[in-house]
Amino acid sequence: MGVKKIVQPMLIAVKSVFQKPFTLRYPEESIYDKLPENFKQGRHIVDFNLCVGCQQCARICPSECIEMISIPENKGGNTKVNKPLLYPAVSLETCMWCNLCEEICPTTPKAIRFSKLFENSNTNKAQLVFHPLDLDEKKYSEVDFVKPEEVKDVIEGKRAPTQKTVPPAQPSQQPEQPKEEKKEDS
Amino acid sequence: MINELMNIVIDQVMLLLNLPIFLRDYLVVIGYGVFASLVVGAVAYGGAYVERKLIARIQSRYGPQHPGPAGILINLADFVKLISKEDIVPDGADSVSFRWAPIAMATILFFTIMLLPFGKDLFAVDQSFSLLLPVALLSLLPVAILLIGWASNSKYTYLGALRSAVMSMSYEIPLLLSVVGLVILTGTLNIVTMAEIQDRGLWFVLLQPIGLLVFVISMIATAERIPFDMPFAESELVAGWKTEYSGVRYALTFLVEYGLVLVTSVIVVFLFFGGWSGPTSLPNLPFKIPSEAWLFFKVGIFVMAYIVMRASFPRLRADQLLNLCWKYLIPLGVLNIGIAVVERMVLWV
Amino acid sequence: MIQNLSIAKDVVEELKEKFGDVIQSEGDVAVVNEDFIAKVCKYLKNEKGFDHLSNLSAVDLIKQNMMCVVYHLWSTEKKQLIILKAFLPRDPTDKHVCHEDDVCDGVQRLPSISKIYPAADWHEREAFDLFGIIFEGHPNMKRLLLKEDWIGHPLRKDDESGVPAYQIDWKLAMMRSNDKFVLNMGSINQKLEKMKEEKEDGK
Amino acid sequence: MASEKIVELNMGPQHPSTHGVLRLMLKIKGDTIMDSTAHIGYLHRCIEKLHEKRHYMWCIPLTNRMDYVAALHSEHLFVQAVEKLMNIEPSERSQYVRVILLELQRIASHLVAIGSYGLDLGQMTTWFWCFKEREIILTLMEEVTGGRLFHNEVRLGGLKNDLPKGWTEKCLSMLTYLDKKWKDYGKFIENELFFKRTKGIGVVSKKDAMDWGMHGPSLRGSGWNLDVRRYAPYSVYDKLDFDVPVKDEGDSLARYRVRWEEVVQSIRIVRQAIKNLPQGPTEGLRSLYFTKPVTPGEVYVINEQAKGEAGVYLVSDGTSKPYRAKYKTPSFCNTALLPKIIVGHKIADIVAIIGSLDPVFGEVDR
Repeated sequence: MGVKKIVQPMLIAVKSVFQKPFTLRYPEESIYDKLPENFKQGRHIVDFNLCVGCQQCARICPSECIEMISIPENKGGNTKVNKPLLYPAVSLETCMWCNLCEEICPTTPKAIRFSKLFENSNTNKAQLVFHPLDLDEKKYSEVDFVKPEEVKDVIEGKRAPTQKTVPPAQPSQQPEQPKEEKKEDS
Repeated sequence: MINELMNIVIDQVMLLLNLPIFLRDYLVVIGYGVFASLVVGAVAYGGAYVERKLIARIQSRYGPQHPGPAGILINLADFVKLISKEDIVPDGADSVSFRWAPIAMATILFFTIMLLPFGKDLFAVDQSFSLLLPVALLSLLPVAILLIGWASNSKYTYLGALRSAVMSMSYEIPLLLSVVGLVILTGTLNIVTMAEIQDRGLWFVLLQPIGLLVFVISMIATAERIPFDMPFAESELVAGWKTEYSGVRYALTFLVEYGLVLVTSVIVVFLFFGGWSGPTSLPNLPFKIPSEAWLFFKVGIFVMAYIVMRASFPRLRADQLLNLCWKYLIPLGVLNIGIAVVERMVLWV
Repeated sequence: MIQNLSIAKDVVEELKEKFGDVIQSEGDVAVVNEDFIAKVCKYLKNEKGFDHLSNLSAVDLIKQNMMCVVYHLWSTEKKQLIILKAFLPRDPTDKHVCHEDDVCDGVQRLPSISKIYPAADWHEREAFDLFGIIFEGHPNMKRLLLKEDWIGHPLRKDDESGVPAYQIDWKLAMMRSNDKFVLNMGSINQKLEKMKEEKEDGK
Repeated sequence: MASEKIVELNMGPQHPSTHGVLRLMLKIKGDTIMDSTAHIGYLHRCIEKLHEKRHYMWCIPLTNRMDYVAALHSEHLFVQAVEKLMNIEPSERSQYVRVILLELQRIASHLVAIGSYGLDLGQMTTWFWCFKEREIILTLMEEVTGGRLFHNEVRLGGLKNDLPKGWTEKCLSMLTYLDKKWKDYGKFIENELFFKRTKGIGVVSKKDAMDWGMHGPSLRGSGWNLDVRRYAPYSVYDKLDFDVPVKDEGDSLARYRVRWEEVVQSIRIVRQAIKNLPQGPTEGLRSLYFTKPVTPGEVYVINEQAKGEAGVYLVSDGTSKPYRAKYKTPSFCNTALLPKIIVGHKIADIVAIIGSLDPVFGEVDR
């Protein structure tokens, strides 16, 4: 029995005690600044002045989770919609983040982009489907994240954990004309 | 100094309840038993916490953080959680033996703790056979494990218990052979006199290195720690003989595991590393070092060795341990007895 | 650069002389009559040294009402590839029973090569499971991937047993007012449902 | 006598060490295994049927879901088949960037294999150390492709996005760090008890390995010097020099050692690829995006994936959707021979053998 082969692993194990641990303590240390700027696994962003309503993103999506919703002029409450067009609504239930929609979008900079908000889990399925007005970049600042310094009172229960969903634009937001025919494959 | 404290307390109790004199020795034993179990409970608690933190740091992660300042209260939180958990008894299980076996194991463990001395004059029982009893009691545990394995009526526990029984047959013999080597050297079966001999003369580890090797290997097998934790092999048998347990009984099995680690390290320190012997006052130290401090220092080293071993070794197969014991440890044990006889003749004649 | 696997054209010629008109060559692919597949594979493996079965795939040519089993054999010393094809006409008369109350219309059977290439064992079972092609002489000709009582063979072009599992109901979601949701998880087998209903009515 | 009775034990499909959803029906007598059958299909998503229903562009994210531990390999395989079908030569720089990303993905896959191998044998620390190094590689890949596990990066004739600025320096510094650490981990894992658990366990002779259809590092552990990057070179592998580790013992230890050395070779490859990385465009052809028909015909392409030689037999009938795409995956063949190897071993050895074959069940069930 080679004694060297027994003692050596224990020495290597003890040596690694003195190195700095690797784990990132997620709720305490914030992760958003460590994400690479090319990070594309977050929730979609729809840019209303760039989007031309060309439906390319809805046609290319493999899991058919983008639907074009028509929004009449300046109906968007606090987000000014200046042209009555079709805008993409995204359902995060079946989206697999293949980023084909962003790649195919003809506008530069892209009208449909990805934010860094990857905490999209939710208790209510209906809230996983986002109306275009909820996908506006200005809305994301209102998303109630838990800042690193607030984590302490989340643990003590003084504050609710991250409130994931954005409050709906207007509860009375009804789609104007019913969907005529289901989009079939071209 | 703990001894004087205990005597004062016992005298007060005697006066208070004006009990007859002859009850005093029983009170001493009970007092010492309570003290020993408190000490072991505290050390097991501390040992479990240090184990989690040290293994975490070896694996370059942080280990428990939240309960308490640096996760100090993690074991208390675990204990409370386990107590609040529902105590499931599988329907096919033989409920009497299923419920009582872990309690039996815990009593065996605390009984062995009672017999072990914890300091120069800190011991409950000073019998001439005080080394034989702990070793014998430790070999009772696999019987309880077999009972659990059969009683919880599931294939995995059955296999785990079988392994534990087979293993216990193979590591008991080298354990005793190495102890016989020491008995020949010292002539007594009493741990306390052994420690005093080592206190005066040199430690037995220099005289009996082979005995130490044999004893350490079979000791790890007794405590069922990583290189030999086949009965609990989570990667094959889900959780071995503990699979069906939940709630308080699962906490008991954990207590037994850490208690075994502690008990076996104390026995090794007494047999080979001279118990409480150590320079009582270092040159630049103002106060006198109590003998218990030395004992806990050495036991701490052994517990650390257990932890590092747990982090850096895979687990062996059951039959590999068997042929390791039968083919290597028993011949070494017999050789060790030969050496002991020669040393006895040369040194003490 | 694009990977070009050198095809063993000379071996195809040798096969032609040895086995006569059983083998036609279509481009650099050897089309073998389905009954001689085992003999050709044994000859290729033992004499010609094609010891590595790289791929065994089945294709459903619905337009010609045929199925085709394609063998890619690779020889490790000569670093050459040979492609064998066996075309199996579909004949609905040759029924085979997958499950006690399911009879599927079969395909021309062909000998199994799992004795020669043991690696082909699971490939053939998968071809049977998803296409319904039966390899005679296979030790364990049962379904490999799907559960035993699955009706039909999903990879056939005319088999639409798997219904897309989950449709997003946009209108309902858009209103976000009521929480009722119709949700069917997992791919539903329409034939299986019909079978079960008939059984209930029959009872 | 109790030990004569043959006990039936059901291992899986939900079991801590079957590397995924595999159900092994074991007939055991005492601790040794007399006979076993493997049941697979628990992760079967019928990817090949989905291929027939989607345009070529949509199939690329699908192939990621097969071997989810080394997702870029199957993606590269599918796009190479389409490139060979339409006779499109990808640009020089994109081939080098593809090789860099493929080799990084191979290192990450081997780290998972070796890490969970140590975990199966009871050595928790190897698992944490290997996944720690893998974390660094995943963030590097994330900076290029935007995703940690599923990349959707390879396009027809090029790539989606090129290497960002300063990426190559980060990659080189990571490689030097990993090279030094990997020697330490090798010494740490190969201790005396590891030898006892893996030497002489699950021995597969050279002839059996080829007959039963073993693939990848396991095949090279039984003495075959077969690596697709050598005997059927594709992309720029013929311009890079690296050697193929081969061991002859054919037991679990040999398979582990082949995997361990392949990480060292992959580090060498990535360094060479970064050194002579040419400049130039990497933009892929946009023709494939929508309903552009692909030239009819059939093609067979093989690639050296992390788990072994994988091939795709692609039949196209001229429309914009593949007519038939049959994937031959290495883990499928390795799992087929698992019941044959474990007969006669102990229960604890199954874990060592499965770990040394390193199957991923997304790839087995497709």
